[in-house]
Amino acid sequence: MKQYHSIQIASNARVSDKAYTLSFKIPGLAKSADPGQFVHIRLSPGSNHPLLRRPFSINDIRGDKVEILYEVKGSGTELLSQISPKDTLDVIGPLGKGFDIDLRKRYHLLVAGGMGIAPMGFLGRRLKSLKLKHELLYGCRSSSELIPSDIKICSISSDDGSCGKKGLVTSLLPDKLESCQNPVVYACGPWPMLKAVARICQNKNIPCQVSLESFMACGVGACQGCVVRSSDGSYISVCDKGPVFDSRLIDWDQDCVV
Amino acid sequence: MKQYHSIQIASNARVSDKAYTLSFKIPGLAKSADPGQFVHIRLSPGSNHPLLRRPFSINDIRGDKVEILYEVKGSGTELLSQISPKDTLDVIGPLGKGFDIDLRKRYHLLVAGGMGIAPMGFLGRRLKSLKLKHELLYGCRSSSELIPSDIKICSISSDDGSCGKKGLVTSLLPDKLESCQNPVVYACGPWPMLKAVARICQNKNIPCQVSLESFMACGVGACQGCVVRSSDGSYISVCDKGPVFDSRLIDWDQDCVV
Amino acid sequence: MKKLKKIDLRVSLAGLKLKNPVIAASGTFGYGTEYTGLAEPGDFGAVITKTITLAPRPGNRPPRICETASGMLNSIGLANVGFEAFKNDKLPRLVEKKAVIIANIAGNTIEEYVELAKKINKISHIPALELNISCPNVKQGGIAFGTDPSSAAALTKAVRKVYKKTLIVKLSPNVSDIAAIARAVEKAGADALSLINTLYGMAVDIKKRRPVLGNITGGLSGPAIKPVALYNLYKAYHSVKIPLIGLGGIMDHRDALEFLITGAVAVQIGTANFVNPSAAKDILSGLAGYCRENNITKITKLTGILKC
Amino acid sequence: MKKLKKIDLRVSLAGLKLKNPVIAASGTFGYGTEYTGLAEPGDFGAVITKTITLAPRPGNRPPRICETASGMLNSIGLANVGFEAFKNDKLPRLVEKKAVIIANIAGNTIEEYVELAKKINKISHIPALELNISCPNVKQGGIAFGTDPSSAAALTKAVRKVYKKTLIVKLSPNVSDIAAIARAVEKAGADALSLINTLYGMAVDIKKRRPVLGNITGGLSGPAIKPVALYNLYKAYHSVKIPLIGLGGIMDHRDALEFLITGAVAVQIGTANFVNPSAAKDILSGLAGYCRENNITKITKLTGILKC
Ligand SMILES: Cc1cc2nc3c(=O)[nH]c(=O)nc-3n(C[C@H](O)[C@H](O)[C@H](O)COP(=O)(O)OP(=O)(O)OC[C@H]3O[C@@H](n4cnc5c(N)ncnc54)[C@H](O)[C@@H]3O)c2cc1C
Ligand SMILES: Cc1cc2nc3c(=O)[nH]c(=O)nc-3n(C[C@H](O)[C@H](O)[C@H](O)COP(=O)(O)OP(=O)(O)OC[C@H]3O[C@@H](n4cnc5c(N)ncnc54)[C@H](O)[C@@H]3O)c2cc1C
Ligand SMILES: Cc1cc2nc3c(=O)[nH]c(=O)nc-3n(C[C@H](O)[C@H](O)[C@H](O)COP(=O)(O)O)c2cc1C
Ligand SMILES: Cc1cc2nc3c(=O)[nH]c(=O)nc-3n(C[C@H](O)[C@H](O)[C@H](O)COP(=O)(O)O)c2cc1C
Ligand code: FES
Ligand code: FES
Repeated sequence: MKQYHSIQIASNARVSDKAYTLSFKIPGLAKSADPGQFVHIRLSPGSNHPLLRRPFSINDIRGDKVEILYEVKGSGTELLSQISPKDTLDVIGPLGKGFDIDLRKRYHLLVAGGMGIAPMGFLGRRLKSLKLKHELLYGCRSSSELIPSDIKICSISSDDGSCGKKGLVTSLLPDKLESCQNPVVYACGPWPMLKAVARICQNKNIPCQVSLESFMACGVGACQGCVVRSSDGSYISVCDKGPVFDSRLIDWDQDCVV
Repeated sequence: MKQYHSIQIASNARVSDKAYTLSFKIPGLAKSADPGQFVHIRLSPGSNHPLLRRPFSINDIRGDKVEILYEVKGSGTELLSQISPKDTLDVIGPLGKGFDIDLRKRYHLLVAGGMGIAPMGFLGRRLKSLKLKHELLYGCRSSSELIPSDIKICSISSDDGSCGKKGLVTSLLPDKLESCQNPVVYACGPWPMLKAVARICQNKNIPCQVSLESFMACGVGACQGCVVRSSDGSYISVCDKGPVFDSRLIDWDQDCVV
Repeated sequence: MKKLKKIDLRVSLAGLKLKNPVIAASGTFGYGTEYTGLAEPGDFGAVITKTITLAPRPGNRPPRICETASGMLNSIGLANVGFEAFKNDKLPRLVEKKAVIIANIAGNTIEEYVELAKKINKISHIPALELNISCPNVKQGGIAFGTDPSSAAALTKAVRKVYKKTLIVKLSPNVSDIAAIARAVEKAGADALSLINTLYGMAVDIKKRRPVLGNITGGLSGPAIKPVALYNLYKAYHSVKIPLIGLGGIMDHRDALEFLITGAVAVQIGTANFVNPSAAKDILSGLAGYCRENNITKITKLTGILKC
Repeated sequence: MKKLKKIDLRVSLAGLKLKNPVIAASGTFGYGTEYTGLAEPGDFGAVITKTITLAPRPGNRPPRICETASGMLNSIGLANVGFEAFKNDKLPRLVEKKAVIIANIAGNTIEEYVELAKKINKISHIPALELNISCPNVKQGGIAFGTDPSSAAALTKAVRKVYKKTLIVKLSPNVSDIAAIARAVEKAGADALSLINTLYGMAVDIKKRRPVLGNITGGLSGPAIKPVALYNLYKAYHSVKIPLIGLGGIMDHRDALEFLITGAVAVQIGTANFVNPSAAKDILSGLAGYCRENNITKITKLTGILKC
């Protein structure tokens, strides 16, 4: 990991109702990052508003450009959405432990809910380059929040039925898992969705990796601020031990942290 | 006085090395303001950075447009300099007690040091419309900081001699005062300059009004945060009892407040 | 469109009835008339006056204010016109505005507080008193009444004896154990508590190598102190039964909601008046909106609903 | 161009010699190796470890952090690996980095502090100890050691007896009279003081109507508390003679200068490490620049030059 000061923004464009992609050129970061890892961004270098960095998954790497996909949630992402190519950011990355791609698996199923699509672009591209069979199961609230993706989509669901099947993405999962051999699941999305995905996979004894969110301060494992409870009752820091975990490592009975 | 929310900026342009003029349309304010009064501006409505408003003299009124002239000093004015016509401000005004124009005086001498030029545009225009003879004595650090003015200039001085006479503007004052009849002096500028102007005028028994600066919170006389010591030893609030005072009212032996 | 339901914003502080829970904090709304054109006393549920002392006080040497990160320092030094001028010059103009007036007072000794409280007690237009107990107590060697439970209690008790209307005591956050002070003051007869006053603070001008404030140190207010204010409110709420008025860094209705939910019956707006004189109005409409969205018909239902 | 003069940045804390006055604050730089690639222990004059306790501590339930106006709340709850794992797993990796290591410790009782201090005293790689005295003293009924002068003194005295190297005591700002605590701790044998630790604070999620932190309350740090930190430093500086280490909200070299000028010999960087891991390096070059511009050849000349 490295800190990159004064990174010029290459582009910052709206891709759906509330989501934007932002890209910047950092050759060193582009070369060393793995799918599932994240960048920790200081949104207004030189000012302390907001004070803390914000973590974002790496959505894709294109050449020496790093791309993130983000949703406007609060004041920090609101500010980010207004940033223009003449502005600069301060970026730390790549951080955390990404997806652990098991080359022996025959079918790699990506399950994304809402902004959980963010790390999937990069993961899909990596699986493609490794020539591993993969598909995306993608759920969103409504078609207006659907974010275009390069990955081969096997099914889409939406809460309001405006695109794909009406309902939760997790309702599509059991059938999908039945229909394929020796699968592995990589999931990212809201806590309740991850919890459901983890339960389904654990019941079927299918390996499942989840990408978690948490409030973060340092992003490097120093402050112990971002912990979640693990299945053995101890606390593990999401920023350095994750954000991607084997789903069996997590205590799914705790309250969602964010 | 009134609070004007969401005021669209009409223009924000650089006029010298560090100074800018900013204008916005507020018909009500334009109509009711007097020279020497100020506006109290919330620089980022909706955010609390910076927290407090910043006071600026009204530099000029053109139709229903209000213009201020400001110098980048710290983080607030830095932010202001980057504001573009699509942004909005929250403006309170007109505030304070402006210059008290004595119609019986034959010669109205405006003395400005540095950014002290700010209220003079408006004062000059008012004197002109009142058909009162007036001239400007204008001192600056260097020609690069000289701000163009509509008022008839009688002399210019600069610290480095790059324009007008080398030296302080106050060195030009005694001769000027000798050469005119029944004058009144209106001064704005740094504390040491005002102190010198006040002393010269008081020695010659010439009426002198000074526009003072002070840190301000409320801007309306409620908090007592902006006081200076008056010649009778009591404290007077600059925002509502001033910012323009009869120079004899001020205790010139106190430290400069800002 | 559905007709907007009317939200009941009235609150009661130990018998003192207010039309809404947003109160102007002492020292930030002058004597109630300075903001004319920008904000009116009637915008608030009540207006608390600048701290009044027996004799007029010139206040501290300038500079008296300074901006800090999300906050401000002030060292006004209780500058005020003194009781007589307040009563004769300031009060009549405020009374005309028909707002609920709460007088805030301070003294150097218990005797001074008592004398002032007696005088305020006689003024029919003033239904409540707020004791500022955060100023140095000269007799006790410079330790403020507000930081020692037994001094705070003794002061409250003495004032309680002579003051017959609603008695509010305003607590300082510069203590280790706010609960102890709150309990002592409650037991001594306070009807309600306001918390918090400013935190001690300081700023240095590195060019001049001098304190920014003429008085060297001052009181910190504004958004920076909101977490500290909420902490103190939370602790007090779990220690006493009398109603609490929360303040410290409230800028908008979301901030106000944090205080109500934590246990405040009403809130005070201080620094926000400087930043946005229409803060009270904005907060009230924001509170009404929140109630509407959440099907809450009376604002009092929000007090202390924090789930822990 | 004139050749840049070399500025002497060395400082000494009661015999403990540091190559520069910028120290990593406890709890914000982990065990010294987590920032590898971003910041190195050697960037600092010294590195203070996360608070170590005798037994490992899991810490508080999440969420543990939350951003506030110009600050952050944390309720980590002294999560740490415990002394044994610290000594065996963490320390060796930190020692390799060749930085000055200061161990920060806490206990529930004086006995626990003493036992830990004895163990730390034996470790040759650790030349100094910082006592975190802001945790609850169970024996005294839940009152923190850091908020009562006599408890703070008793603790310091007991540790002083067994600890032979540089003993630093870290003070809490959650007190009315920091000078009394500072004097008590000095008299009890502390070599230096660090101030301040975090302020008590809280935040509420108005949607969930719950405290944001799993632990309900937490400690406030960051720029918001800088005025409070400077105030406490100023008071302590005029109360004791031992060297002071200032901290609380230092983000850049201008902040650091405020502390040095007010009376600090050295400063600690806490929250700033999260925001900008190169803060220490940036601050050091900023300090050197300031010295150069002001013809100051030794950084120690700045300490306490505040003109009041
Ligand atoms: C490893 C990781 C990867 C992430 N990847 C993405 C991504 O690719 N795209 C995306 O849109 N979002 C992502 N997030 C979430 C993103 O970090 C938050 O939405 C963002 O920080 C919100 O900032 P804000 O200032 O707009 O919101 P705020 O106004 O601060 O708060 C809104 C909400 O954002 C969350 N949040 C606030 N601060 C933090 C913080 N320091 N750390 C984590 N969460 C916080 C909280 O849930 C909070 O309630 C990721 C989070 C993590 C931990
Ligand atoms: C009545 C009045 C009229 C003024 N008119 C003008 C004008 O026409 N043009 C102009 O350029 N400047 C004017 N000023 C000064 C102007 O207000 C300050 O330069 C400005 O507030 C600096 O803000 P900042 O955030 O950039 O500086 P900061 O970084 O906050 O501080 C830089 C310096 O600005 C001054 N300052 C900061 N805050 C305040 C405050 N709330 N009130 C007063 N001074 C402050 C202090 O001297 C401070 O040292 C006027 C001031 C007053 C009181
Ligand atoms: C400029 C100023 C003057 C104040 N004067 C007084 C006062 O006279 N009496 C008092 O009890 N509190 C006084 N206060 C404290 C406020 O009433 C309030 O307790 C404090 O500012 C915290 O609230 P806030 O963050 O909303 O401002 C003053 C505060 C400020 C900023
Ligand atoms: C996440 C976090 C964890 C902390 N942990 C400790 C700790 O274990 N021991 C301690 O003495 N101080 C701890 N502190 C307090 C800091 O060392 C420091 O005193 C405080 O944060 C103020 O400095 P700052 O504003 O520069 O952060 C912690 C602070 C933070 C933000
Ligand atoms: S954010 Fe600091 S340990 Fe994870
Ligand atoms: S700024 Fe409040 S009285 Fe002048």
